Amino acid sequence: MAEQPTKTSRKSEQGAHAKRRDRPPGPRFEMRISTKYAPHEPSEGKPLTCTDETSLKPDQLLELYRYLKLTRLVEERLVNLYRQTKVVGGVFRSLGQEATAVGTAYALQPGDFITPLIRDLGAVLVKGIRPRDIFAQYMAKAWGPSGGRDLNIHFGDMGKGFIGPISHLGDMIPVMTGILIGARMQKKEIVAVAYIGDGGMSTGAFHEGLNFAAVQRLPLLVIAEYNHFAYSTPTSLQTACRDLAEKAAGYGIPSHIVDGNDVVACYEVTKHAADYARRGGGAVLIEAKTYRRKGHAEHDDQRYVAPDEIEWWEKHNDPVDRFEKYLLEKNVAKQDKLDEIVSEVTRAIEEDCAWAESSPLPEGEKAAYGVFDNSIVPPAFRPPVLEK
Amino acid sequence: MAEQPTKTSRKSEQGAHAKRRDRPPGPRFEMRISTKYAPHEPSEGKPLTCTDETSLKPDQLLELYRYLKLTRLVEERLVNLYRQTKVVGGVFRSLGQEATAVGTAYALQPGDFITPLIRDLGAVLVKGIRPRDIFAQYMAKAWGPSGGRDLNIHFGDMGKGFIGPISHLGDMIPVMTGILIGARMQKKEIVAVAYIGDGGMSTGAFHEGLNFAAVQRLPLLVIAEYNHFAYSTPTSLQTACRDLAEKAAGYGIPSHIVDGNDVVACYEVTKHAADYARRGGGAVLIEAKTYRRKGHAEHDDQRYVAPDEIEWWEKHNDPVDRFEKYLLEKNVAKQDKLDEIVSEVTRAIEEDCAWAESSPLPEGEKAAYGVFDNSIVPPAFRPPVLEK
Amino acid sequence: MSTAVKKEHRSARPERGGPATMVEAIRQGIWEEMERDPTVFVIGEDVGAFGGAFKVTDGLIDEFGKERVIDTPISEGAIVGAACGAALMGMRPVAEFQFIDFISAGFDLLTNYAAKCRYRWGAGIPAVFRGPCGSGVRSGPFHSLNAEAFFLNTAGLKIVEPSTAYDAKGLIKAAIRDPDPVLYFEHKKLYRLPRLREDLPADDYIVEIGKAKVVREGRDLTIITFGAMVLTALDAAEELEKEGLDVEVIDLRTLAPLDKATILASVKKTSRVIILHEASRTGGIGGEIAALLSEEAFEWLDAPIIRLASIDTPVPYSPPLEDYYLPQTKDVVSAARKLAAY
Amino acid sequence: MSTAVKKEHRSARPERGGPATMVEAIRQGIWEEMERDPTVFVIGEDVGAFGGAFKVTDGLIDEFGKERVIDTPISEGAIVGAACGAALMGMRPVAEFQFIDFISAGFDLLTNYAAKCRYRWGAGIPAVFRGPCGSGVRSGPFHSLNAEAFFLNTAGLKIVEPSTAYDAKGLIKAAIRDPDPVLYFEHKKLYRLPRLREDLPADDYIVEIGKAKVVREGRDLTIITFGAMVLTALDAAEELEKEGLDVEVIDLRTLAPLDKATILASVKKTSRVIILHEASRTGGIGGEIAALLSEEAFEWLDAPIIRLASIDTPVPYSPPLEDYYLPQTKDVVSAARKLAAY
Ligand SMILES: Cc1ncc(C[n+]2csc(CCOP(=O)(O)OP(=O)(O)O)c2C)c(N)n1
Ligand SMILES: Cc1ncc(C[n+]2csc(CCOP(=O)(O)OP(=O)(O)O)c2C)c(N)n1
Ligand SMILES: [Mg+2]
Ligand SMILES: [Mg+2]
Repeated sequence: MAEQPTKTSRKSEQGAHAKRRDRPPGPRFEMRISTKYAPHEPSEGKPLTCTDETSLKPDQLLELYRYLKLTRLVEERLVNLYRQTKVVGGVFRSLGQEATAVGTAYALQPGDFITPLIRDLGAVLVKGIRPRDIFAQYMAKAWGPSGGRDLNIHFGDMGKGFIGPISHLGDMIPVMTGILIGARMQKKEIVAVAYIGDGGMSTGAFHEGLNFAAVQRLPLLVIAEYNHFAYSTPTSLQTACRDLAEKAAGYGIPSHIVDGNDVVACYEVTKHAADYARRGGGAVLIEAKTYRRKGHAEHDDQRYVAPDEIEWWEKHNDPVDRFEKYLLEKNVAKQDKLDEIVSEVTRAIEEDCAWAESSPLPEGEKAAYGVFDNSIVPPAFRPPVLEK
Repeated sequence: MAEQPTKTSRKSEQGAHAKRRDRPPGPRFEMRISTKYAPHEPSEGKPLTCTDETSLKPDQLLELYRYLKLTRLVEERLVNLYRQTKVVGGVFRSLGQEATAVGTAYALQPGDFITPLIRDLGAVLVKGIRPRDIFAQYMAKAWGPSGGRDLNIHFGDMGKGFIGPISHLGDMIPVMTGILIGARMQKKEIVAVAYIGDGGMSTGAFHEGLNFAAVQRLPLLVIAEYNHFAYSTPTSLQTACRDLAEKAAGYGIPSHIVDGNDVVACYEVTKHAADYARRGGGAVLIEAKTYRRKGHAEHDDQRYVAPDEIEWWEKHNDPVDRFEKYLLEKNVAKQDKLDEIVSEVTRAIEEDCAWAESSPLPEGEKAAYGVFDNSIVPPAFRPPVLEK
Repeated sequence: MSTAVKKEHRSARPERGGPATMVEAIRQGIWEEMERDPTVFVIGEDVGAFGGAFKVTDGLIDEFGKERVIDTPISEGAIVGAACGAALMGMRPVAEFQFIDFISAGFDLLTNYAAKCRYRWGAGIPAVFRGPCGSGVRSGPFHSLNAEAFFLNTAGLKIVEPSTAYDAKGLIKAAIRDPDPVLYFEHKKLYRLPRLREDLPADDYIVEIGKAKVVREGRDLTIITFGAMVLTALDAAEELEKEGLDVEVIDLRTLAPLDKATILASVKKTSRVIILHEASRTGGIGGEIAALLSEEAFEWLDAPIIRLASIDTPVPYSPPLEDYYLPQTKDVVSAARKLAAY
Repeated sequence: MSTAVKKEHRSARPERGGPATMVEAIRQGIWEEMERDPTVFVIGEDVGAFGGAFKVTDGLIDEFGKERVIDTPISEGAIVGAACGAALMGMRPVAEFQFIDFISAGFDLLTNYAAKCRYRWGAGIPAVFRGPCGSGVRSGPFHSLNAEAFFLNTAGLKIVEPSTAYDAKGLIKAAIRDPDPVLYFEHKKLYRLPRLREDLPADDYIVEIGKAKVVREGRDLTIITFGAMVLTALDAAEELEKEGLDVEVIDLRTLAPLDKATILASVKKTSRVIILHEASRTGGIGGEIAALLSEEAFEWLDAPIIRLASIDTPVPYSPPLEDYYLPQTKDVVSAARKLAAY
């Protein structure tokens, strides 16, 4: 891995033609892929836990645990609400891949920005968005951050460094590039993290956005979530690459492969990449290997999934189980401490959920406000000429 | 270079998670870039010619020479017509990069398809489009292949395997992918060549099209022309890669770097890649290193070019000069034979140009025909209600 | 591909004709065309093993194989471009957008390549671009689009949108056989609506592109509409009938090119007209229709031309907001009542 | 970057005011706004060292540096997206499309991200998206677009198009200061047209977005138009004056939102109206205006509403074809004459 930022442009070895002009920096023909935290084979009999190499303090580890649990339990609560038909749209789970969102986002500083995918609820929570906002959004309530105008995590909070996505996959990559262009002019030393799926990387917007960020050496971290599916489509029909990390080569940036179900590894890799980016190294691609255990959304029958696959991942490679084992083995906490955290989280969720449920739905006329600054649009169904 | 098509999917070395699913083929972390025909330093005193390693027969070499000259002289004639204000739009030169278009296209078989860029006139001519069609197009004449509706090489001839581009860069890559999808269903064993610039590779359409072709293992050859500029923009502002060939890694396909000013090398590399693709290997990226000696179009003042750069390329690295030296040195032909070819080409051009000049402009009303099959649109400026 | 390992699942060939919902009717149509003509193929995201997000293409991959039912990467540009390329080769692609909202990512290739190819050099692009459109199902700003107005100003594209199962089947077949690019919009609210379930003929038939249909005759007032709003218009007409108002309802079916003859004949008869559509009012297709009428039926009009449509905002998610956004039956009734009295 | 090696070239700061063509007026406007407000910056293809394909941004990079004058890769999606992101951070990007035809590659992000952000969660996108539009200069199907109709049905986008140097400067400044996304279309035929050269005030001024202008008063007939067609309308009006016909000409200047008040006032006065635009007729902005009039000025109309526009084809390249494609002064004169006699 050649990861030190090289600000000076390198001498060409390519003949007189090339010498005629400056060349962009970067070594020739070398894939700068780090696999230090890549997934590894569970050894016989010894179940997977998390990586040993970490600078995280016990308090931080427990905070990570809290966010993992929070993510899973908020989603379970959402499924509950969905079954009660209180959720208006669909519910999209990150079951089995929570560590990626939580671990990567936890490595950021307060001024840093993220733009998550629907399956990165964990990152949204780490950035300080409250479960109550999520519940209110899903239930299309007036008190939700979009006032019922948009769904799930489709909103934003500039103060918290959270930019919600739109549905159109890939589009947020250029938007985050723009966030960093703005920050650069404002002399803010922040990094931005954009999450993208194995599917979303096939979009033109992804390509244009990451390429532009790379050329401008902007501190954009792209977290590519290899969760084996895009809706029903296997990754082998999205890309002929074996690893998503290989795509970094086409943008002249380094990449990492990380075990996306190891929350500590996700943290470490992102911390490392964020430091590099913040120092002026430019964009980095991080591929997190994980697995989507639920269907695309709650209604999906997963008919396209191999028979025992989900069970394998549930049994042997659940990110929460792995981290729990790790915390206990490493003596970071005893079981009762973990239980206490879970109770606290559960209580908090119930409180927030109750708050959200108590919110009214928005009033219909509110739909007319705010397309433009201070605008109100006239009701299209009440033609003025007939109202006279 | 690992270039044998591997149809069987490879065993993963990546742990239980990966084993759970099939993986696409391709080695891990290896850039499959061949540099066998890459540009090399001219040794002291010895000027550049062309590569020695070729299977081309003398006749073929002379045909190549003819196409090189034809390309250059047709363009010079176009500049002439432009100065006489007979060309209606702009003139875009390939001066100094003719070998790329000619050499690559020459490696194809009759049923194969190309889609050129504006600077790939040479490829268009090799595919059998006559100079008269080009002249008529530039002069917006009725006898031109688009009847004056579109400009320069913006037309097509399915029988000749020529699909003209549209202006929107990148868009032709997915179109060629579709050509190959069609051919596959028709059991045609053809390859398709799409030309793209260092600039055009930044488009989302390029990414989507090549990625799709790679996933489908379609025999698409992408010729990436590194000619140092996209309009005024240096390649270093298009990509953070040093070589465009590096982008192949992100699509899981092999690539080549070729000296784009060595017409023989361009032929050999393309031949090799076309064989590979036709055998089922899938898409290949070929980067041709060349240099755009003229401005983007005739009106461009090239203010952004380093002072002595153009002169260097003209003097030391002109593709026609190089090939001429080669033919003479290798005794493929004597100077008088070459002169004879040039006279023949010049005569042919004059004939075609005269033909095109003799064509009328189209009649205005012809504009109304053929938006749809057999359609005529009514004149929008003659409202029926007023005509009564 | 995960074909080897996927759970046992195989959808049966649909009946030829018989009782069908709209989604079944479209599937029948595609299926029959694929049987009839080996150049017809399907391409899009999740259209194969999964059968499409709305199951329109369910079962096709088992019958026709993955060369003719192509699961693509998430690349709407590539889907459109590849459909165009294959069409140039003489194939007849039926390309799916998972939601019509994602057509925006294929907009460039649709308006520049597909629409202009024949005009520029005579090369027709016989491709169909289809997908679920429409609001009213609580899907928020990015899964509720009515996209027709994006394309009306680009010569070279035909646009259809059925409102019945019969028309859905007839129009998809006509679109597939058409020598030019056709955008085929399917209102997702109608896909499985029991009200639309009807008996389809077993024989091969098409519904001609470019022909509107008078779905309810009336003397007093014309409502020109299409898609899911046809039901709204019919409901309104029924209510107005009780008040003695005799409303004619036109289902456009084809949005480009418009069936001027049918539209003008109706308005010349009733002299009062409401144009009703689901997209936002400003810049919607209603403007085009109003312009047509205000030019060519001017002498026959007894009252202003009324456009009823959604308000000029994105499509909001929350039910009260979306209900306010969309024109409701009561809005149509009220406007028609006042227009009749004008 | 090749700054270090490029040929010596530095464009001087433009005057504040003084005689200016349209292209100079736009440059003045951007330059002054960049001086006034450090959040204003320019982004696009070849806008830096080269000063833009039409030299609109010439000299800016020398003055403001490459952090505020950003040469991008050929990535219209990234240009739009990055402008949106920067705008969210409080910046005021002025993004250029090299030709407005390439806006189709930014269509997705414009209609889905830029347009909907404020409505969805209150985050305004104060960005300007500008570029050369228009036909009549023999540029063929892909460099002649008039793109306004693509965007009229998407709530959240403002659209302006000036026809004078004064308005060009005033509108670009207003667009930059606007808290919402503004599409700013510049007709390339007008950039350097000597006829449009005029003395601009030295003082800071804006032309308010949303305000049309009566550029010629008349009693008999109104021509509603904008962009390069304003000149065609004025030429026609002059010719018609000789025949005793007194034509009013409205330059819309803002295409979204329309200035209904000015439009309605004029038509209520003259009772006869021609809508004239350069894009193809079907699906063009003319429909929206006709719809407005046929609803809200119905009682005042003495004749059908006439739309004059280009024919419904791509823009052909060859002069006779393009001349046939575009509405000419003589077509306007002839239609106006007949309309007045109607
Ligand atoms: C441009 C675009 N096309 C299609 C869709 C429809 N769609 C929504 S999610 C999805 C699959 C996404 O897969 P991936 O990117 O791998 O993310 P994951 O769901 O696995 O997290 C698709 C096709 C979309 N949202 N955007
Ligand atoms: C999508 C798109 N954006 C912008 C343009 C305008 N444009 C025409 S040629 C050109 C530069 C092309 O550079 P490159 O791809 O390197 O090709 P070259 O001219 O060097 O052969 C640009 C920006 C375009 N044609 N298409
Ligand atoms: Mg995925
Ligand atoms: Mg180039």
